[in-house]
Amino acid sequence: MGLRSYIITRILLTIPTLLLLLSMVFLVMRVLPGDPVALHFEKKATPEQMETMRRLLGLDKPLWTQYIDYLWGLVDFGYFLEHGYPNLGKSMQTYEEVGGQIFSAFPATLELAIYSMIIASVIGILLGVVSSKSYNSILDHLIRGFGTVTYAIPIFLLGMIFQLIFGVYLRWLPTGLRLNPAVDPPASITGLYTIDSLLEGNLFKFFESLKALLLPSLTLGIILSGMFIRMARTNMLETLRLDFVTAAKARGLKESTVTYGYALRNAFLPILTMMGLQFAILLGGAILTETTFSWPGLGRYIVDRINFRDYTAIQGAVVMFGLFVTLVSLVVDILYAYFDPRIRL
Amino acid sequence: MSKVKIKQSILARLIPRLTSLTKKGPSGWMAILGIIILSALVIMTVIAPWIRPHDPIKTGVGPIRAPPSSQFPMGTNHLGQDMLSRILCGGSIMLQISTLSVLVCFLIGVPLGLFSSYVGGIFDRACSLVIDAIYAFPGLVIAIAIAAMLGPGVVNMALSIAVVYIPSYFRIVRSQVLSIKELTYVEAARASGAKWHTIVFRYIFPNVIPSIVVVATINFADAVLTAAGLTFIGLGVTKDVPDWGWDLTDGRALLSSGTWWVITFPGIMIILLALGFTLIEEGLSELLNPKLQR
Amino acid sequence: YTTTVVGNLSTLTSDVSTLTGNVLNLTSTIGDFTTITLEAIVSLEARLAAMEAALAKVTLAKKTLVVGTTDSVEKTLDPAQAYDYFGWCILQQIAGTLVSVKPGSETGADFVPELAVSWNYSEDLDVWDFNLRQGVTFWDGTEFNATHVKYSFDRAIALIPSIPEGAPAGLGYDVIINRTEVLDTYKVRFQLNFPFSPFLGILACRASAIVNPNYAPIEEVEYTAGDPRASTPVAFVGPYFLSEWKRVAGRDIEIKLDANPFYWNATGEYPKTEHVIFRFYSDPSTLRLAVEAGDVDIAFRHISPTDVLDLEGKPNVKVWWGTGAFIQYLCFQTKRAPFNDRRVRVAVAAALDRSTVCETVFLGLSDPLYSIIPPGMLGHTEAFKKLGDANYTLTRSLLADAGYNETNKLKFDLWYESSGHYPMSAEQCLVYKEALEASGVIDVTLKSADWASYKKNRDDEIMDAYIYGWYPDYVDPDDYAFLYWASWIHTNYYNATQVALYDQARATTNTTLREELYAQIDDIAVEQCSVVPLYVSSAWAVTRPDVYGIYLDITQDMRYWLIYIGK
Amino acid sequence: MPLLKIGSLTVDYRTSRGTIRAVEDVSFSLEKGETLGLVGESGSGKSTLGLSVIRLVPYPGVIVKGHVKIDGKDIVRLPEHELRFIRGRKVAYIFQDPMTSLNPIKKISAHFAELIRTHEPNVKEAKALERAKTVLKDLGIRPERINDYPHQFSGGMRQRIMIGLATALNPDLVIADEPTTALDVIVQAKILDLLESLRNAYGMALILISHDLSIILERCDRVIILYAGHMFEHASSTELHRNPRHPYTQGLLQSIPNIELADQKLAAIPGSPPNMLNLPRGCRFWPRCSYVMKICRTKEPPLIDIGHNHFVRCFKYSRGRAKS
Amino acid sequence: MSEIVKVEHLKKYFPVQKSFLEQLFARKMSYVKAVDDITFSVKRGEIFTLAGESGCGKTTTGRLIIRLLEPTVGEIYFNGADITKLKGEKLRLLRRKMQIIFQDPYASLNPRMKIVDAVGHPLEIHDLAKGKEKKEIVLEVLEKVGLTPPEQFTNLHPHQLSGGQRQRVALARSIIFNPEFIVADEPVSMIDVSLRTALIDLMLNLRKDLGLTYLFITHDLAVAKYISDRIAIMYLGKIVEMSNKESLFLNPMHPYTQALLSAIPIPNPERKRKRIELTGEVPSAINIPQGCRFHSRCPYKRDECSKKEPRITEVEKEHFVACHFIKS
Ligand SMILES: Nc1ncnc2c1ncn2[C@@H]1O[C@H](COP(=O)(O)OP(=O)(O)OP(=O)(O)O)[C@@H](O)[C@H]1O
Ligand SMILES: Nc1ncnc2c1ncn2[C@@H]1O[C@H](COP(=O)(O)OP(=O)(O)OP(=O)(O)O)[C@@H](O)[C@H]1O
Ligand SMILES: [Mg+2]
Ligand SMILES: [Mg+2]
Repeated sequence: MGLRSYIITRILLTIPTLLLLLSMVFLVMRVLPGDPVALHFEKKATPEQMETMRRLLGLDKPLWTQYIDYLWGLVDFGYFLEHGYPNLGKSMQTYEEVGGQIFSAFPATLELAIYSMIIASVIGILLGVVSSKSYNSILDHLIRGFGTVTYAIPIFLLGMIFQLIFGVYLRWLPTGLRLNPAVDPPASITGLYTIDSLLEGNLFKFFESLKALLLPSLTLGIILSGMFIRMARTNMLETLRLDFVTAAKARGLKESTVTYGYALRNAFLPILTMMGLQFAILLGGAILTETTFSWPGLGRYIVDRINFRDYTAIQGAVVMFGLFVTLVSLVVDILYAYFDPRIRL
Repeated sequence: MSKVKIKQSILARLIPRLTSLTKKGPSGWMAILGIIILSALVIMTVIAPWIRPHDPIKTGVGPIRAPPSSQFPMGTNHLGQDMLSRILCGGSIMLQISTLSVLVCFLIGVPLGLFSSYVGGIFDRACSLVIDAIYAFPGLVIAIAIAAMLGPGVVNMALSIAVVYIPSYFRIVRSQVLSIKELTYVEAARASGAKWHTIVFRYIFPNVIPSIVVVATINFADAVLTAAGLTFIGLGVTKDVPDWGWDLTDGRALLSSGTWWVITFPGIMIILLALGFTLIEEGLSELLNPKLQR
Repeated sequence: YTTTVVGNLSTLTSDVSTLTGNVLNLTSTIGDFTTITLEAIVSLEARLAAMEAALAKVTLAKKTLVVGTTDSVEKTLDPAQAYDYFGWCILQQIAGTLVSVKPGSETGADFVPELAVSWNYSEDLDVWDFNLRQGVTFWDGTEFNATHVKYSFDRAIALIPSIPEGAPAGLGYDVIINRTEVLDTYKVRFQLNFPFSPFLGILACRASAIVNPNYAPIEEVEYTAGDPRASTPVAFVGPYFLSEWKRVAGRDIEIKLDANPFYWNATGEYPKTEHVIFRFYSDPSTLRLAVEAGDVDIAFRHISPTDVLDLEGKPNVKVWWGTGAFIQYLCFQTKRAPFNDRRVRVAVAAALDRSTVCETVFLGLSDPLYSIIPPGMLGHTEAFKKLGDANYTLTRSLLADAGYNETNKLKFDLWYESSGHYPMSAEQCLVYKEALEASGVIDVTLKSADWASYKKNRDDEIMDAYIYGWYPDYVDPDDYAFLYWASWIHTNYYNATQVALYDQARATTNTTLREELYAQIDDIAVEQCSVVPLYVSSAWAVTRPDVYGIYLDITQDMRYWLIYIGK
Repeated sequence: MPLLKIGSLTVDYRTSRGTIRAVEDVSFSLEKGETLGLVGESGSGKSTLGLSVIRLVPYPGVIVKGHVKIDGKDIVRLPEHELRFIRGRKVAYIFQDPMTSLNPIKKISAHFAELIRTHEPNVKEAKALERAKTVLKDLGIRPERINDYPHQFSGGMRQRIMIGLATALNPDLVIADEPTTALDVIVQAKILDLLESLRNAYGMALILISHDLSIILERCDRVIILYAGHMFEHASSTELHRNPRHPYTQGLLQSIPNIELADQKLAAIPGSPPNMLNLPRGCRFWPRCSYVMKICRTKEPPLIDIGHNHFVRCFKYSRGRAKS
Repeated sequence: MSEIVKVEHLKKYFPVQKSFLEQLFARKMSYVKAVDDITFSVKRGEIFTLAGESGCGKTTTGRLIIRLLEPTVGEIYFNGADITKLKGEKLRLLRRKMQIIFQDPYASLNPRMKIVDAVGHPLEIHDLAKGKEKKEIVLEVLEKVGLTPPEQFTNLHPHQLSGGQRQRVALARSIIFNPEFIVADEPVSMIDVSLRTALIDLMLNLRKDLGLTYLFITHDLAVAKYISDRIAIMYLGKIVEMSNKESLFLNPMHPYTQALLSAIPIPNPERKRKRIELTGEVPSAINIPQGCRFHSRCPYKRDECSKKEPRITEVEKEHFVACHFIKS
């Protein structure tokens, strides 16, 4: 089977998963207690007002119609082209388009996720490789210890410590927010401030956004790095024991070639898969990080909206998370197939 | 068998296993360290009612936000509650939540995984599909949504954490069964006419246990951290029970005003509790990794 | 914050090096903000941009107020629709009303001219005439006149059916106002349905802001926050205009106010500060860190009591104290046992310990409240003092009457909200529980729910006892007194006498008489204890030391046009 | 000067369960063009010994004693970076499992190019590939297949590629560690023939490691019998076949079926190989030995030279003189 | 001698695992033809050997006979009765009469069961014995397989045993029901040479003592020659030659058998033989060549070979060969 048909298969296979994911979200949202309409009224409301609201939110329709509308909204490409985001319904709290809200919040989470992922993988792979190379030495124990401890730290605790050290005492970095409000955000092209400011050619903005990004992504990255160190270390250890690594050494190849060109490149494949799986965890961690650092992303959005029982919003955001993770695992699988010639049968 | 006897026999079985861990190098020691930390915390929690100096939820037993002193070795918090007593008693909630969630996961995830993988076919496909879909969600999001749905309380928190973790059990059990199912000794059992439940419970399940233990330990650790996270965003237990999660959340609000002790001690405790489990997991998963054994 | 210079200036061409030199100078003067590495600045354009940005900073630092808050506009800035603290706060900066409360007013009843210069009302308080200010223009050049007033109120009322929970509906415009008449270009009349003395209070609130018909049509109300017709920056006549409003995912991430050059009082040098920028923090601790770190000039709303007291002593910040109008009260579900028994309610009320809550939980930043009307306001009494605090003798005797004693304790659930909608709810209830149980005859179970579930529980009437909070729409006892029997609290309590007294108080401007009437309402409330006032909180703001012009009065308004950073 | 000279080599694995002395006091030397067979049961230390020659004993193994001299250079004491010039270039190693000894994500061409260019940095990539193709052709693999990945080859072909990699640089010594165990007899015969022909063509020395005495006897000039890390017998294959001296060797020879013999009676060696963590005192074979004497249970027998370049580690022959 | 097992036209095709998409678009399924129409019978008391290269279908045949796999086509008779379709309880009863021993002594015992359970569990499965009773039977059987004294072994776990011992335990388990027929799937190929002979001898003794019949599977023709009465050589799922051992080794007829025999190393350095060289690679079991499946490697191949599949015929008495050019 060629790579192309593998990719097609893999994409087709995600369809049932996605459908299931979407349906599950929809169903779960309907059983969440708390009448969103009743919740809407801070102080008082008559039954007529409630009815109006219900109609407004489309909650008067039968469940399956809502379900169809919901699914249709997701695939309505015309709508997407017109608005730049899918039709996820209107927020029950603010009446805004949930799709728009989510698409505006998502880049923040994405940027945080990407940087954390980079930090986590760099720390993880670097330390993991060092650790595996010095197997059973003091250094190895130290690195394992570091990985184990970081995994056990609550994210918000670490975040807080960073805020205190780098924000309050040292005053090096801002304690929160995505960008110093005195600075205009860069024109939105990708929605990722660091990239947009580079595209704009504005280094000042780039450094500003980087400064804001540093603490949150470091927090999340370090917490995650524990798991990454473990993954990298174990896989490296396993790979270093494989025959072809020894065989390569026996052929007199350079140590670095053997470590990086042979062991790491092979160990990287399972690491890649696990990274894909970690993405869901990373996004979960992003919720706490976003709350700690006032990061205007999707995680904070969800927590916000849950308090209002804003079904459509939570539904949309959760779907977005789910889609994103599914997409990531799709990409990971394809990358895997691309890097591993054995998959291309 | 009397209770004492049962206990003795359990101990008699456990102790050699523990001591055998010491012979397995650093990974064994890591696991032992984890077990020691955990035992210490469990013992502390069990005897806390007798050794705590004050009522952990009584406000105003001391001045507000008193720093650690001989009278209040861990200081007091913003309500004048004694931190030492709270630390001593507060592990109970965390342990309850994590144990309960692990139990629930175990009771649902393991049988489901065993059954699904052994039966195979459409049922297996459907189960895997659902589980994979759940797996695609960020765990904390599900936990938050379900915790919000169920309302606060130990059981509800445990349940919401459990939902996140059931897929892990399912997946590990399933993949293990699928590989063990192909092993020769299972085939040998079939050849001697064993029925499928015998095969599953006598031949497959015992060999899946080590992997489950590894998942369970990490589940424990995550349950602790998730519980703290849920409390942090306001979905925790009520305030009238001592809880490290609450102390941590309170401490976070107090930290900036220089009250370091309200966050430090519960922070350390939660880290220790989670660390106990992660150490065991780290140790065991290396010891049990077939690819690293010679 | 360091300025790093890498590279050699002499190798650069002369004009570039002067430029760079400038940048460097700038960066060192405003080092607080920027880190520029020479290496990083690759091209001349980039340098220019960086310099511009740096220059912008220099001006900003003087003419800009950076405000940190944990609030966010809920949905809209349309006065006919907005009904949240922060929405109103922004509206106050950008929209004008006919009258306003004098900054610093103690009772909240000192009204001063705004878009109206003078007013009078009929004896029976149902006809109110206003003479309008002349020479006021909207941003688009439209001259402000009486038609705008009429239009604004007509529109607000017309929108009520389509905005079920909109502000005017909350305030009852449609019930109060019969019609608005244009008497003259600069004279307008409100014909009310019944005598209504707090009318000026209503006119002073943000729901009564005057809108520009060109930008605020009646038909086709879009609910979107960003919709220019609903919340356009040019729709109003206030000291500021909204130069930027960015929301991400239903939450503000950027609000910028710029001085309105057409503000009628611009000659009076208002606003004092040209730009106001809001920064939005997700929780009080981070906000506190921000103000301490100097990231914001003003931190207003939701710095915790602990933090504010801690900050008070610090040299790099200044703490401002003011009167609060936010109150909390305990509600009983009177529909069923045990609280269908008046004696039980009173007994529990008597066992409460307000001062411990105020002292331990709020660290003295709130005061025990013994009437639903907060102190400073007309009609405030100390009625509930009759029952006392932690008055266990009364509690025990009343409960004994009702059949409860040490062995058969009164058992009930005390609910609080757990998602931070009210401050320190959990702590408060813990202390209440302790005080109640100290009576020896009460057994309290604490229960919590997040805000959404809490409101649902309220409506489902499943909570025995629960705490609730209130801050006023307009500063008048009229906006508090009804809480004793407000139907949406779902205590199932109704008392015709109290309602009659309340209506009577509405219909008179005689303050002595009104005071008398509210006192009578309170007396009945003490007897009935359907709702028991608990505390009223103070207000505070934290700023950098050189901020001036803050008035934290009973209105809870932050008037940013009066605030400036001085020398 | 012999090509390879190993003197009292001792290798330990320091495991958490205890120290395993996998190779103990092994000495022998090898001339250019010679073929030496290492035979022993599983765990007897064959691979360890083989890997010691290129100092690649896997973790946690350590060479604790002895020397391994290649062209007079003791590689035990050589700094790591100099080892690279020995490995692959002077001594090549072929591993047991052809399925796992090639990097699955690299093309065969990359394997060759890397090898050649590491040792001969001046050679251009294209030149290296040209050479690789010739090598493949010699091995009977179509040169076009150089751009395939390892998994696209069968086991036998992969082992041939391994051999190609091992011989591409014309090393002086090739160590083949059970090169055919994973393969079928027909392929096995082919691979061994190939090795033999290469050896004849280039005159390199060969150490053939196997647990199958038949193969060794068939293919090697000299044989070393290893048992639990000890060299039990060392002789030329004809000598060993005719005059096996050690009881173990004798037992071994009697337990291999030979298809050429009609009605062969096999004899079993009783007992099982010792636990390496808990070796018996004295001779490590005595619990299984039918000639066991008192001394065997207490003392370790020395390696005894019984003439004709035949060495035995057994007290039965202690009248001969012990080899120092 | 009567036939204990008879196999007729047995086939086993494994569908090739394909991805979802390929299943949708593939015109026809492709199969691994692991066993492709074989017929033979095993006589009571004999040792019948299946030999051949890796992947030729030996194990599959064994597992088919023991009913661990469902045959695609064909019949299996045991003691004259057709057992091809047996199910449920009847099959379970049959299991007491036919047993199997596997190649890998490390994988064929449940690592979590003590020896006493590993060996005795079949008794429990069939409700024949429990507890003490079971233990006694186990002790007896362990003694039989040469694990003496048996008490020493009962409470050990498999990892505490050596490979040879494990294989004895596996043997003990397989004879616990006193079966009539045992499939021994390469029972000694993973065992050290010095231990092999003992195990082989043990199996031969057991045959005598218990009246067993073996279907012996091996790729090692030397071992096959030593142990068996009759031998069948398989190539790509088919039997190419089948005869009693003397005839086979003295007079191998099929070119494949000849090549195989000539490739076997002889433990005698002084004897050099001529080897029959085969060209080409072993074809995969999915793409079996047309005609004679050996023709792609056969040194004697002719046109005919690639067109017509030769049928197995009895060329001499009890000597069957599948080749176009070998006729009686
Ligand atoms: N990495 C290792 N860690 C610990 N012990 C080891 C290691 N490698 C080998 N050993 C031990 O060293 C001894 C010799 O092993 P070695 O691999 O050299 O034997 P071998 O003769 O090559 O066996 P085989 O025929 O199974 O390949 C064995 O007892 C083995 O258990
Ligand atoms: N369960 C299965 N699914 C798919 N293919 C199988 C299965 N079992 C065996 N095969 C294939 O059937 C063919 C014959 O396999 P079998 O195990 O019977 O061979 P064998 O002669 O025993 O080989 P070996 O000597 O390697 O044990 C092989 O190509 C194998 O890949
Ligand atoms: Mg080896
Ligand atoms: Mg097989």
